[in-house]
Amino acid sequence: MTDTGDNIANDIFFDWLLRRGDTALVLGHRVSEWCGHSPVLEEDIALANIALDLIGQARLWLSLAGEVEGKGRGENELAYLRDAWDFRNLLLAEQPNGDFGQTMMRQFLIDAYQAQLLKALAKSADERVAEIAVKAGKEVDYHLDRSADLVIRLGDGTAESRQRMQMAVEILWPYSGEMFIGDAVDQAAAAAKVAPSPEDLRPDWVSTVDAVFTAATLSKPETDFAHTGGLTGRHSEHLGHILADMQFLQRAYPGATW
Amino acid sequence: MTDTGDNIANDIFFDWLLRRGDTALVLGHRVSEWCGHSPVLEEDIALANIALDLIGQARLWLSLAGEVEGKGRGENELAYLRDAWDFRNLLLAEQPNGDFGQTMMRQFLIDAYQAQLLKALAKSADERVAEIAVKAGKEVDYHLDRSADLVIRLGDGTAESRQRMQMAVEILWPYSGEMFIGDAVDQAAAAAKVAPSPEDLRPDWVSTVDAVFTAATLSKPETDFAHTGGLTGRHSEHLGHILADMQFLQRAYPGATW
Amino acid sequence: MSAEERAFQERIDRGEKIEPTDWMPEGYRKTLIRQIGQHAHSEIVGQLPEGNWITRAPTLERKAILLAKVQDEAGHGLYLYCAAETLGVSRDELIELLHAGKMKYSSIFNYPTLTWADIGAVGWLVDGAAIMNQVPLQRTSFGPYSRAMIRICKEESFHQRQGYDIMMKMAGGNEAQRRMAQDALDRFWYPSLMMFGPSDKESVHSAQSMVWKIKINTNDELRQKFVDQTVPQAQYLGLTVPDEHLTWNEEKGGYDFSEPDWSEFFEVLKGNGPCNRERMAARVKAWEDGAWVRDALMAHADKHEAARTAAE
Amino acid sequence: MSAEERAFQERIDRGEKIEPTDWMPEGYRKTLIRQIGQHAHSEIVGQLPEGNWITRAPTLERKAILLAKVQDEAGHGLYLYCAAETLGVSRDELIELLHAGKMKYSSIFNYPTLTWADIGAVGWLVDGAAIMNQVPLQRTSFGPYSRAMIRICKEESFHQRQGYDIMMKMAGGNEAQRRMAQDALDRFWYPSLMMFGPSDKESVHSAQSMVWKIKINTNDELRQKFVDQTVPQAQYLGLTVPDEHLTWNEEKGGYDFSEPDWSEFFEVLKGNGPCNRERMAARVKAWEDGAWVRDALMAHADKHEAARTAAE
Repeated sequence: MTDTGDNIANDIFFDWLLRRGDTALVLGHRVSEWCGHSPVLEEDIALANIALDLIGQARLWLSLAGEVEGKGRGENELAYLRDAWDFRNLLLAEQPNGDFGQTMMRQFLIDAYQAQLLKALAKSADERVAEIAVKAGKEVDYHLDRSADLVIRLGDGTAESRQRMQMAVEILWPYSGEMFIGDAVDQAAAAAKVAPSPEDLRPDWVSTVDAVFTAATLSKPETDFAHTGGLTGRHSEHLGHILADMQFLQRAYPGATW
Repeated sequence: MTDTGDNIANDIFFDWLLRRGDTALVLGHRVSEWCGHSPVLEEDIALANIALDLIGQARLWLSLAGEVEGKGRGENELAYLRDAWDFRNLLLAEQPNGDFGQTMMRQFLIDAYQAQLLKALAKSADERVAEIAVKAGKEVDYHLDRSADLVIRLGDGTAESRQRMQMAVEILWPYSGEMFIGDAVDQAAAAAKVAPSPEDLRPDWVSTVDAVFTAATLSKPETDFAHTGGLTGRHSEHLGHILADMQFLQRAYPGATW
Repeated sequence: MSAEERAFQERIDRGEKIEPTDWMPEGYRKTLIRQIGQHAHSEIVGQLPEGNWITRAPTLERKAILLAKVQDEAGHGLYLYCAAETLGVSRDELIELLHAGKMKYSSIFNYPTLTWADIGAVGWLVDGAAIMNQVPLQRTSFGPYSRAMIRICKEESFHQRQGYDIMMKMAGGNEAQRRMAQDALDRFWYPSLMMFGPSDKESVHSAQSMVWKIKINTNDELRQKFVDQTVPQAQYLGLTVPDEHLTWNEEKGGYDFSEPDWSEFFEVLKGNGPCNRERMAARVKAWEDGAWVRDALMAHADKHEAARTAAE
Repeated sequence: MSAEERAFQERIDRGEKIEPTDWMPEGYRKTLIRQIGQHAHSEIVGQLPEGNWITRAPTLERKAILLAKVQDEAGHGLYLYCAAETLGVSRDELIELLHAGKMKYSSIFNYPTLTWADIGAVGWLVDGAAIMNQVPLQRTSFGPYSRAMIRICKEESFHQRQGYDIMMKMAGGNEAQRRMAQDALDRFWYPSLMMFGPSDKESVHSAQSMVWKIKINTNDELRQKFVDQTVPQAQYLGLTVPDEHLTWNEEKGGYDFSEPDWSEFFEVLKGNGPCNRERMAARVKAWEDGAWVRDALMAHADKHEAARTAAE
């Protein structure tokens, strides 16, 4: 295990880390919007807990990103003082909550991916990455158990719930492909043994999804069309509104200590 | 007609002007949220037009406020660089759009008040106020014709529409009283003959509302309970979210020219 | 008093805990259901004013702390509904009563959170007042309630310290932050005092609750204690308690202070607080929008159960 | 060709306008309905990407200008639906067809507006391309369509100037603004070129439309004209057109430029643009949420009419 400084350029590594941190941050933000509004008290607790884990993960990734960047930016500068185009989260993470079923489907699709990714990252050549991955991996495994279970129960529930969950699949599926499309940043991270190639994560993800969809009596869309852009800063219209809210205090009172 | 500088303290006059400007600005913002989402194309046009008029009125009032304040703040500094507690709009203006009926009811209740107020302000001892009031008054008279007409047609429409409009009354009525409760600022403006006393506007407003509600087959709530606070900076939770969106660019890119 | 009632009261007087399967007077059960249910509802509705700032928390650490707190509150709601359920009323029944306006929640949550300092003030003052109410209830006579209170108090005092920590940062911050801190204290001071309820000198109801050890202290005692604890904290922050009659009374060893405006209290109770309608609308909407989820979970469980039974 | 058809074509060739009550071939009517309806839908759906920035416009003046623009667009939609109605199809029928996915709107509105510069780019490039299409249509053979186009073109050129004005401010602004301006051009350049449609060399359909003067120029002619007009404007802004093959061709007196990625065009047409689903969902929701309003207005009018009739 060595530091990866020599094997991957800092700016590329920074970008790769932002993808991890921003996805956790934005997904955590979306999940946190449920606070006090969920269908049942146990879900209020669970959703707050998932959001909390995700914000915790975002803090670790963004802190490391700031360290790698070496310009003195910490987790808060990165979270609060970048505009949308500098965010590197998956488009899937920023999709609106929709109904509870859409929120759970989004969570499941990302959890199943993150669980694979973090398992691989636990063996990263970069010790700092591996350390975060081990911690986050435990949390995400638990999230995946929950979200998979809920997708199954809501899919194989009532006629209405199945229809809603199938609708959730149709809406969100086109945003899932982005997780497995590598680019130069991913290649550099893979070459430096920091991370696996995104493409390599797909087969296991597909198995998980297939198994859960079968149990949930849901069908997978035929199309493999994938929206992309989030990982390189081309987002949907939603992110700007998320950030307007999220960043208000830091923007309105620059330099204040909270 | 004379300048009122000698008859009312600048800071009080400033506050009084903010009440006019902020109410127009925030109501205009709310109305503009409908763009592209209204029930029928004619309403898309009408709502955009009302929002446009209100933003125009806000610009006039806020520019004059900045002039009176004398600290070099213009319409944009006032609109974009104050936090919620420095806003002086009516609580009614910031209430969420709800369904189209609630939006129209909110518009009608405010239009009926503004029409009275602007008619009186057209005779203001302050020529600048009078000038704005004449211009804005024409627009608001037209808005009132429209909103009164729609309240009548939706109230006396179907069973569902009547029920929705009555619900709109129940929700919004407690925010209407604030328009007619004067405080020291209003007293000073009245003493300087800048403006009428808010209390004096109530009888005509009540007549208008009674006539329209009767035609609309709607009942006026028994209670005269009034939420207050907007005019002195104690708002509802909504305003902060409105401003987070509204002010994003000015906050995120301070000093830029647009 | 019947023999049963006498025996019951003697157990309470001896400091024994009453357990769900024990005999209890109907009035005891009803009063407890109302009190515990109201407390549970308060935890749930209380998520809303804080949730209003989760998406806008100024740092990631503050966001995490606030999320953890709101999670705790939902958890408290769960303990309390469970405690109420041991008295023979289901959580869904209690929720229906809340939504129908037949049960209350703490009026404090009908006030809005308008700046980030309000999140500090809610922790410091609102949780502070809540703890003042709850600490004695750890010794309440009904076992499940007492045990829930013990768990809750531990977490609440943590929340209160976090709230005070926010106030420290704000009061020691820039001019706008100090202004936010003072403004939050100005708005939350009297509503916090109201949290103890009107003076209960004349309430027979309260007297019976005290005999049953469902209520341990009078409202006035607790309010006094809260003021005595909070005023020095405000002073330490450099903030001014919005009460010009506030003075130290050497003789009673406590502060003399102004009564809150009880007409406001009764207005809020009647539904005329700044946020009553919205809080209830948000909860009812969450409940109605979630109906399909609850139905589906139930349907799935039934299918699963049927399949299991068939296999046996 | 029948005698009627020949007479009809001769009128068109003479430059006469066809009016709604005149005889016309069924194909002419159908093509016009599709074309005018699609144009009307585009005006309506086109409100959405711009509406996305109304609440965030950076100055009150910009907000007012944008509101006025969106209002104009809704107005254009209205003229166009009215023009279509003269052909015997109601606005509601057209809207139902749109919502059922059986009619299209301009694909450009399936792209998101991500920064304020996009509002500039939409005015400059999208309205610019639209005008390029619409100016010749002022001379189209169908009277109501021609007259609608005359009104629309006047306003559109105003919008284009406003869009360019935003781009000027952004391109001449601070570093972030310049970056936004370039980014907007990068994202909107090829989608704007696609607005003219694929090369129509081989399209019989297009040929017939041109004979009928429903279409005046070929897609390629208009695209060339747009590029020739726009490139110097980009240069003036100091922005780089995202096409490394862009070169001035002295011989043809125009630019050589890269074709857009037509596979992207067809993907977007198929529904896979960045915002297709959301745009349609927003419109359908507006329509469904507004059903009670339309029903109520109708019911009121009926009552009123009944009362008036009874009084006579």
